[in-house]
Amino acid sequence: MENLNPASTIKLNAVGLSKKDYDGSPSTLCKGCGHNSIASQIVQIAFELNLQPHQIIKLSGIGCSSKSPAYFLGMSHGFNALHGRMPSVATGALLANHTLKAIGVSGDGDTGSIGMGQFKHLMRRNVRMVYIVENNGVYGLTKGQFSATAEEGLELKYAGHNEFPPVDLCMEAIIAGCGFVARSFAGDAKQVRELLKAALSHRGTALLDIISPCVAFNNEDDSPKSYGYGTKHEQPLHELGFIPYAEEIAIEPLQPGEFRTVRLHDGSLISLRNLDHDYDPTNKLAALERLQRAQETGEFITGLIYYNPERPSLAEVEELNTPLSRLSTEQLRPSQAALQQFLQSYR
Amino acid sequence: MENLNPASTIKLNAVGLSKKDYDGSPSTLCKGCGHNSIASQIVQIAFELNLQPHQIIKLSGIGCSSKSPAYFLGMSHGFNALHGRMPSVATGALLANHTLKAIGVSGDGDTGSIGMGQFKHLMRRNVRMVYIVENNGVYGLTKGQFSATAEEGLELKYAGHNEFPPVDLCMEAIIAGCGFVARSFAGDAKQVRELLKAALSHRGTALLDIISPCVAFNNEDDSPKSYGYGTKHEQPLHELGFIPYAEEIAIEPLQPGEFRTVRLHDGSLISLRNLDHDYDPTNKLAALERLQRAQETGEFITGLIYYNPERPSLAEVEELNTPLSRLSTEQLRPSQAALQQFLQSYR
Amino acid sequence: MNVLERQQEAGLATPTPIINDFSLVVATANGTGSQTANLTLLRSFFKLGIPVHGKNIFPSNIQGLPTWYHIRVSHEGYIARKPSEILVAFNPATAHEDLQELPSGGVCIYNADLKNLPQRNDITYYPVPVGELIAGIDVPVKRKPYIANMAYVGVVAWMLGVSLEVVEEALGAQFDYRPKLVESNMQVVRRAHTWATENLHKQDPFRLEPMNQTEGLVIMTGNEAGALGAVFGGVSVAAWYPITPSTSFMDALREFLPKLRKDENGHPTYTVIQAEDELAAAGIVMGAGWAGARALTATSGPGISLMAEFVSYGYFTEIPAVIWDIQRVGPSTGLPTRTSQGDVAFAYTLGHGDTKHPILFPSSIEECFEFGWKSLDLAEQLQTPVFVLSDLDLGMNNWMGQPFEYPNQPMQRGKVLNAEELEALGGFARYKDVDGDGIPYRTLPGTPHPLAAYFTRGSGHNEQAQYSERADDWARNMARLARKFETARNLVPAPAIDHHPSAKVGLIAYGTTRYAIEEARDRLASQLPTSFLRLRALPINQQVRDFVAAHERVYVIELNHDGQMCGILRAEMPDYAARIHSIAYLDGLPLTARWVQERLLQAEANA
Amino acid sequence: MNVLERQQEAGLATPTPIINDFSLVVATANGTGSQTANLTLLRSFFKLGIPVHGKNIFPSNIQGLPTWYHIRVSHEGYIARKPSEILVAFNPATAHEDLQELPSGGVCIYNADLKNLPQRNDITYYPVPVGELIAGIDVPVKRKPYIANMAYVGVVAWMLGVSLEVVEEALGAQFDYRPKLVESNMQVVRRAHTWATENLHKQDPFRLEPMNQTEGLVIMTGNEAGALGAVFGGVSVAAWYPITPSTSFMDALREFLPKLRKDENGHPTYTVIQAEDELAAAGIVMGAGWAGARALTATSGPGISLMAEFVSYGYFTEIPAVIWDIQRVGPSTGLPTRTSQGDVAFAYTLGHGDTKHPILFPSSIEECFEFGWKSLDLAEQLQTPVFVLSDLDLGMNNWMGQPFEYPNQPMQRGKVLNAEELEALGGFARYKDVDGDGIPYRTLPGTPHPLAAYFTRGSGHNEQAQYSERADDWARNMARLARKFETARNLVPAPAIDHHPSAKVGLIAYGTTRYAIEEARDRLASQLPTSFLRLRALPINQQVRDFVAAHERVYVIELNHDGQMCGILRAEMPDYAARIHSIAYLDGLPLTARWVQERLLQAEANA
Ligand SMILES: Cc1ncc(C[n+]2csc(CCOP(=O)(O)OP(=O)(O)O)c2C)c(N)n1
Ligand SMILES: Cc1ncc(C[n+]2csc(CCOP(=O)(O)OP(=O)(O)O)c2C)c(N)n1
Ligand code: SF4
Ligand code: SF4
Ligand SMILES: [Mg+2]
Ligand SMILES: [Mg+2]
Repeated sequence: MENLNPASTIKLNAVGLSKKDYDGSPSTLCKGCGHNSIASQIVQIAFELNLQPHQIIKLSGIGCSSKSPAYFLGMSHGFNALHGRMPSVATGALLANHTLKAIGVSGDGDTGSIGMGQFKHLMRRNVRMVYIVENNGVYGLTKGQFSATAEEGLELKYAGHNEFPPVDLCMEAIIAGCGFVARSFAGDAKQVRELLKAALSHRGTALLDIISPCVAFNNEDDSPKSYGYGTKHEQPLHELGFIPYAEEIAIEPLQPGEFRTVRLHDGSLISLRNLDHDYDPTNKLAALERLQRAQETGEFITGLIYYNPERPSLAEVEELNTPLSRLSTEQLRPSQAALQQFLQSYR
Repeated sequence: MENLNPASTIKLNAVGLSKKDYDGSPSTLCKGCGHNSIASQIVQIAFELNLQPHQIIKLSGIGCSSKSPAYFLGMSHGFNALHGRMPSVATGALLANHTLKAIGVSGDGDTGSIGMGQFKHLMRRNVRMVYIVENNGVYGLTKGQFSATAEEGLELKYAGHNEFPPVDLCMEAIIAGCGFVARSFAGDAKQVRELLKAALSHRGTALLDIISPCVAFNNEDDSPKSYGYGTKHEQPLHELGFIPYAEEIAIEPLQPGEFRTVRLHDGSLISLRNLDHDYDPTNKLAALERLQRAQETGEFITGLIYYNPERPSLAEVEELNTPLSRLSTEQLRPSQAALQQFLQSYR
Repeated sequence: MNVLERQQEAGLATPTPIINDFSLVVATANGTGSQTANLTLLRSFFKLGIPVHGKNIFPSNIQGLPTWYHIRVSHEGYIARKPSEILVAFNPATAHEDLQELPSGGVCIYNADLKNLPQRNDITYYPVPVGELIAGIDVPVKRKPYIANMAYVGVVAWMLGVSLEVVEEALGAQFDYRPKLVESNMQVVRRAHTWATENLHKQDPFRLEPMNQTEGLVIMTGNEAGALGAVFGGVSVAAWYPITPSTSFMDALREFLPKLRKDENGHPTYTVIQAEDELAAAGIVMGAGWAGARALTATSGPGISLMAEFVSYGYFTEIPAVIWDIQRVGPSTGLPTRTSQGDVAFAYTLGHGDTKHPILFPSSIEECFEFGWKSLDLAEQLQTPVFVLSDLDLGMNNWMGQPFEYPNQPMQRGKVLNAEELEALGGFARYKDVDGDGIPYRTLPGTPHPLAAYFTRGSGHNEQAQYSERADDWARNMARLARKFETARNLVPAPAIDHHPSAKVGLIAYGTTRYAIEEARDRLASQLPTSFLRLRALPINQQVRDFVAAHERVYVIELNHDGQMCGILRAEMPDYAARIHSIAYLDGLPLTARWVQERLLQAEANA
Repeated sequence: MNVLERQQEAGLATPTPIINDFSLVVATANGTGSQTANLTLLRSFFKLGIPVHGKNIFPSNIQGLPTWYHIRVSHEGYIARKPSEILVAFNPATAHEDLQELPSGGVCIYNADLKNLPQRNDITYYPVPVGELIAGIDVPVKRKPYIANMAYVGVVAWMLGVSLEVVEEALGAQFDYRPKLVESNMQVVRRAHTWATENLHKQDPFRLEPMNQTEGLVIMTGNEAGALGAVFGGVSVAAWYPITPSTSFMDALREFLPKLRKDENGHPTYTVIQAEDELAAAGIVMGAGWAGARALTATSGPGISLMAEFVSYGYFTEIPAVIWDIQRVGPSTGLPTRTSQGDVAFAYTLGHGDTKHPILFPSSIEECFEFGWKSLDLAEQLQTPVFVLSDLDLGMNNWMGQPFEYPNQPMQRGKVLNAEELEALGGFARYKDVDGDGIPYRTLPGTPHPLAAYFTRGSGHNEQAQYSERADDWARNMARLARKFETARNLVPAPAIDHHPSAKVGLIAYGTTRYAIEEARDRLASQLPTSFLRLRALPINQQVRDFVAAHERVYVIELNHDGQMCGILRAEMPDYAARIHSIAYLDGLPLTARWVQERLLQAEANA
């Protein structure tokens, strides 16, 4: 690898890679999209943790969020699967080689709508992987329809009025048996990094539900600051696909217990509350209660909400040893004698 | 209808029907299957509630449980859908005619495995229907594999050892927004009837998770009383499809707060605990907590676990008035003038 | 033939004017909102009475990737895709390549901010000093890049000789004539136009002159037309899951229904549900169709794959349903923003087991509207899922068309028995072929009669809809379903045939490929006269057989890789299969007349 | 020809003995456990050295619905389904109908508890006093109805002259020779046999005499054989969702793997996952194949429908995967416990867009085993999903076969580059056609080399696996995939051809229909000599074209309603399509030789 970085001044990590070595191809997401912020943090922590790119696989479903694996860790194998089906593909890949570290990126539509079933069953099997949901409450790539995580009663220019209660992916994960459930905000780089690092060392599935605002479509109709004057009558403009340039949102890291409201691109506000120092993430009921209360007060609690490393991962349950993908043909094909002997009982 | 019951001594209800009029075709399920008990209770309450058969639709997915709509209410339209897809079909049918009363019967595999996604989204939309899960922890119709609701660690003759935690459909329903969540036991005819009646009058989706033992496959390997001597070595017998005759299990109704263990066909025991008089089903967190504790102590709480009639049903949200299926062609096709006028803006 | 060729032909050094017969392409980046500017140009030309058509070649992202908008004007009325002689180069990322593709004699209007653009001496360059033109225009800074697009509108107007009044009118239509908006945009157009008049010298031959060819026509996208057709077809339950390029079909439906479909008391006579995925959308449509609604869904390839099991169910249980497949390039995710005819074979027999489904193939906005209501009639008449296969090109682009004809027949609800009829008949058998056409009678849930009920199941059933595993019941039922499909042959729209008396060669196509083919036929008229049969539906009827029989060689021209329709026709007409040849190609772009012409001549040369 | 015909022919009044050439059907209710009794009979005949085959016609429920078990013995070795001359009537629900279907001269062995059985004077009746025979046998009362089945075993043994030693040996095999079990069952058999000897007089002509035709053969179901083949093919990840009739394939796999596939330290070299549905099963297989496992799933029609999107993905991203479709009767839920060849056309081009997949068609347990390992080789060689289409008849019934041949070639892992090779090559391009066979090179995740990684996506990509919406990239890639499919033509198993020198008529079939066809060909040998090509795979190779070319008329005989393979062959051989005719039928039962014979003669009469 070193030859990639000739005796230069570039800072290299313990495995001899520079931060650039963890980049992916240039993002084709909108400027200012929260998803881009998350991708940067993944690059950052991979560098800091001295990860070997070839030991990592990146997986995703379909959506803007699901495109982002192409934009980080260019030296790792990537699998951009089908809409809502990342969990099954990840399960298969990690059965074939359970020694790989897997980073999965999905969206709220990809996970909460079409992917609900696979999401729940992945958690149930406790497949060892980091499962990131870049949660913006809309279908970005198909132009802003509500996803299942959109707040009830939300009014959006394109999508209209949302009549249904939001799916809380953290709650879903907890009752499905997930042992690492966290929520964060794409703009809180520090917290995202910390949670990513912790998630990578978890024994099973680690869910990171990261609020990641959509510049293009998650803009409230009645918000004074929404793009293009923001009256309903501007709809045509919007539909004709003008996406103004925006900066990625970056906030000062929240302190434990801190509450803060953050202004999104369109001027609308979201409320974040960091978990207290003394919050005990190992209590399942408490976690559910906390999430339930937050839902009622309309705020997002951030941090590690539930943690339980007890359950074995799927690979452990299946007693996998040598990665199946590395088995020799001798190990894969029993002997001729074995066949003859076996057939005896069928005569 | 009267002509079906010529001036006879047969007892007729307020709509002039005898209990027999609510029967379906003869069951092709195993003798003693819990599903049969539930079908009988549906017939019973339909008679008692003076339901008009033509105002009811019966729906199901695929499985032994899902076959049962054929075995009750023979004078009602029935829809035996695809495996795991009853929720979407019910949604469509009830959008077409929201004045129909819908009784859906599913299984734990049909709902908890392949059907998880549709189940969750049905609850979220709050489609008005009674959703019965005949829960036996196995796939009966495909010969006894574990379903997603099977207890962790369970050992069955055919299915082997279950390594995964059970899906608790009541919890799933509650956090998905369902406003009527109950659990019962097929053998407790009285409670099943009471819950069915209450469910039919609920404003939205009403979930009845009914433990309904499978005579054929849910028999524990190590249980002394399991069929055919019950040693692993008997497997061949079993695999060759011998299903001994069994009686449907019927127990004395549980009293409020009562705890009781019930012996299943194979001699294995399940623990039931009826909710206390003073249990408050309107508290979501309390309900989740109750279910969580029950899971930990390995008992099934029975009764109405969560109740919240606040949320409007899908039909209300969609502001449906005259059933769409009854609209006249005049109401369905705008006038020629309307077309011409509309096209003006496209010149 | 490019400009230079024309000049040589005309034996002229200085260009002879080329009037109302050229193509123009605007190259921008996605998300800059150039659509408004492009549609303003399109509408301006349309208002001049000149046959025009625009194709948007856009990327599968929201911001930043390259987009091309092609506008073709043709006094002869041709609207097939054609390489452009005029380039509006506003995307640095593609400017070089775009420029290379210009034919010599072409024109390049470019954003003056573009650095080191290659210089070609066989084309004309016109700069657009965007910066200075939008300086001081009063719009929020964020919207500057958007308004900037208006600058090229002004320069193009100058170059082609389009009056600003026409442009303003077109702009008005874009913004529902809301003065403030129109003005803020028009301001830039005017400035650019003035600047061009004062600083540029017209050196190119391209000009527009008013005609009267668009009198009374409407301009609309296929998805809008299809949705409008469904509105007049009485759609009452629509369920969908978003997917390009079908999304705008449902957007249109959701926009039109509230305007046109409230009952006397203002209650909606419809409902539109965004499902959690395509399996659910299909299930909702099945449930609704079963219960008596006029139900449809719209999707694209991946959605069709996910609906396979339900479509097999609908075929066998005989439930009316309409499925619009706005085709995009597959397999898999493929090219979600490119056009194709790649789902034909898959949709025709979608589902496991022996299944077959009627398919309608609209080729114009008129047919989108017509099939929009007709498909709902056919679904209820035949009691089966009916597909409408459109494509991205037709669905998402703007097309000229005659004002739509109001449905020329009363709404068909099919064989549905009500309580009175049941009483008179003394009951019914759900799957019995009473009339010999293979189509049975059904009842709707809620019908107040003790004999109305029946049990719908995807498993084997007899005529009474009872569960049956009997071999004879199964065979009888499948035979009836086959009979029903025969009935469908003459119920679905018949092919459109242009029979050339002396042609030895016949062409068969369907959908939007017709435009390139029609243009190619004209070009080949003397050299290679051809007859043309345009399939408007499957299954085929006798006319198709006769057409094939009447020609020595038949070419099936389609926009997919495997020649899917050709395979279907060969299988259905084995006796003529030897004369049926495939001309199939797919790269995501609509066919051009030139390509069709060349491929036909090649094929004939080898014949 | 039935017994009476035979007698007339022989001009005899008293029946001449019919030895080792008849069929026997046992009619019981599901859930009574008669399978043990039936397999005991089957094994007894097998042990006598007589060619034998059993078919279980069972219902889609667990207890109570009618079940028929057909056993055919044939000294000539024919094993196709054939109407039975001997009926064991143990199911009151069907006894009347079953009895009607007996040919005159037939035999009815009936449960003496059966009330008012119709009396026919052209058949022989033997009662079985079940009640008294099992009286006092020491088994739990619950198991009495089960043990009762052993009673007819005893009577059948008496009637056909099968010695009790043979029966006991067969029973032993059923119960892994566990004395207590064998004895409790044998007890009843013996009693019944003794009772029959003492109380019945043999009046029928049917008898069995030992032969040596089953020497060294194995007897097994197709699903067991296929699973065993997969075990020796190195399957390492298997994912599935239960569905009849594929379930027993996975059951066998889960039973065999622990016995045969532990590594030197006793660790499993495999994993089997029960997925939550077929979409997930397909996804798991895709992920596993991508990451370097030998992955397979087994399912049936409905599962194939649900896997459509993933199969389209696998085709386009080029991921190895094996999908066993144990076909049952569709469309929809259809007849889950009846056999069919109804998924052929659907599987061949499964998925939206232009897709095509290799399909293997096993017709015997030998081929199930062979294709079990070969399909895994082909999937990795071709880097694409490969289907194996078996059916319920082959998969769930017991068939005789030669002991399986050990794989005759080393395991094929396809074009996979490791770190050293990458270093030597200085990298690679995932979708580049280096060797001209259309098959690119791939790397596995975890390969320790900076240039090993690539990005797998279902969207448009170039040779470097980078995202691309370019028309040329798309067209080039699709052309390569087509080239790869051409390569597949000669990699998949070639057809088995029996060329009759003077035959004008050729027959084409695949899978289990071969047995009825082979018997029919023999019967027709003089009257209508035919050649026979048995497809073992799609896509077809040159041999198939040559075969069709060599015959005036070719009949494609298949067990589905729409003549699916016929359609495929017509589309692929348009020049010969006119001579390709369809003989297709499906009612859930395997074909009989008589039916094939009659249909062929009919067809030839009209030819
Ligand atoms: C089977 C299928 N249905 C629909 C689509 C269209 N589609 C692409 S992305 C998307 C939604 C993505 O939303 P989300 O997961 O929230 O990602 P985001 O774009 O918001 O980051 C949809 C519906 C598809 N690609 N596949
Ligand atoms: C798409 C599909 N996959 C698989 C099956 C096979 N199948 C039929 S029923 C069933 C499971 C039923 O289990 P459950 O819902 O618990 O019902 P039960 O029989 O236990 O009452 C399965 C897997 C099917 N019919 N369709
Ligand atoms: S549309 Fe929204 S989600 Fe998609 S890239 Fe743009 S900002 Fe991000
Ligand atoms: S198999 Fe089990 S679930 Fe099915 S009918 Fe029998 S007892 Fe009931
Ligand atoms: Mg989203
Ligand atoms: Mg079950």
